[in-house]
Amino acid sequence: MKVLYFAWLKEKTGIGEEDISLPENVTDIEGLIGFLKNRGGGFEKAFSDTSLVRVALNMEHVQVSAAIKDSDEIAFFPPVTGG
Amino acid sequence: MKVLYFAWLKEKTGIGEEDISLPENVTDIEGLIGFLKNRGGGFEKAFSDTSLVRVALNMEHVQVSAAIKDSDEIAFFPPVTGG
Amino acid sequence: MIQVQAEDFDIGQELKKISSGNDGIGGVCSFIGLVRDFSGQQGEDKKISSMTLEHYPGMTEKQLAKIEDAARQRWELSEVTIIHRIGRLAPGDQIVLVMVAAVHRNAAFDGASFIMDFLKTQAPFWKKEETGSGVKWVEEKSSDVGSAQRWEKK
Amino acid sequence: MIQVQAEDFDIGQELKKISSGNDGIGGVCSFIGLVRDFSGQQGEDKKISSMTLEHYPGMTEKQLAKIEDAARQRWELSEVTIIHRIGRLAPGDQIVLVMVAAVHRNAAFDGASFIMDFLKTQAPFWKKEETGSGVKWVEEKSSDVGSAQRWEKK
Repeated sequence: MKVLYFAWLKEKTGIGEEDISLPENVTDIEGLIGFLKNRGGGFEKAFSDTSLVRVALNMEHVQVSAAIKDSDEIAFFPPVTGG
Repeated sequence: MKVLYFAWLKEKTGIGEEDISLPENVTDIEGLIGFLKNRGGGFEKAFSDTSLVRVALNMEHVQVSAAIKDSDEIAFFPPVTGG
Repeated sequence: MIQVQAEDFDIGQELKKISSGNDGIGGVCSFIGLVRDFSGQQGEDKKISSMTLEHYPGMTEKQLAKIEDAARQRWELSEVTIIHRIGRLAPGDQIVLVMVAAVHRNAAFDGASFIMDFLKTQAPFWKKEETGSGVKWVEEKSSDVGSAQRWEKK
Repeated sequence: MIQVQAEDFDIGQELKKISSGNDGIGGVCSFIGLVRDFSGQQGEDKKISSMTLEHYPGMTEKQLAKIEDAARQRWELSEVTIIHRIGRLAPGDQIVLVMVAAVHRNAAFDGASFIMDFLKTQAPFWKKEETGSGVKWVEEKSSDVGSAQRWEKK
């Protein structure tokens, strides 16, 4: 699956985009966040307060309870501030 | 007093502007309208249905009950349709 | 800035006038009214060949200034531009520009909408439409009266 | 027309694009958002030297198209133009243009205001401000969330 990071999540994780295989036992975005946090370092910092993090699944805004599969594109970012 | 006519009131009366002396016994705009109607012809036609006529006294919208004096500027016109 | 003129105007230039050197402005809302190519009067639907705008010089400027003042008392507005054309216009021509700059977006939107509503009901302009069946003064629209009344209820 | 671009835009040209040859349009409401010269973050009031806009390519266009569709379902709109800039901007620079043409004035005003509100809360753009005290990501404004919620109540 493709995972993207924007704004300060990109800065904290140090990457904008990565391809990962859906980890075992992970079925939703909340599970994916747990998996990413376990990497430690920048990832742990980026997801330390998930109330600040917003998620898109295949370019649609979703909640962290959304189910995911290996072919999905998932993006993490702060609340949007355009306009 | 200066009396002005706009849009179809100008067309019906045949004049855009005139200077008249405040007629005797006329104290408000309703009285002035009665005086003008008495001229007959285009004036009678212009004021035949006063529900279609709007009035300004010294460039402010007023009702026909507004009191007038000889130094005033009075304008008659249909409802405005700008913009 | 309030202007009644026969000449056309350019929205880009008007925007530049109010925004250049004024970097505290967050947003600018503009409305442009155009001459439509059909007459919507009394169920008619006739092609318009021209429209002529008459006004009451002096009273127009006075009423527009009052409307601008009322908008500024209601919202915090940085800049207000009102340009209204008079004379003979063709379908597609610009009639009116209302441009409102403000620190906050909704003040700009509401201010411009408020000014348009009262311009429509208070500023002494009259439109005459020329169609295939002759020349006719445009009648007051009840929807314009209703739109202006929205602001009184609040 | 939806466009995400680094280049600046010209409101006059965009107006011409949607209005020329389209004489049935009665009014056009436009909103332009500009880079303000001060940061309003958390009670700060610091001079901004630059602002950088990042976005999520693909999702941005998808979300803006959804917002335009929602507006068109709610009001009868003739034309909609949305242009949003990305990259590095300076105070006074134009960030966004929303332009809505409609037969009826209030549809144009409401449509443009609605699109701006949801652009602010749904379109994946992020602003980073550079001030004398460093570089900082702009935080979400509760007033923007509230402004978008207005439309749900109706």
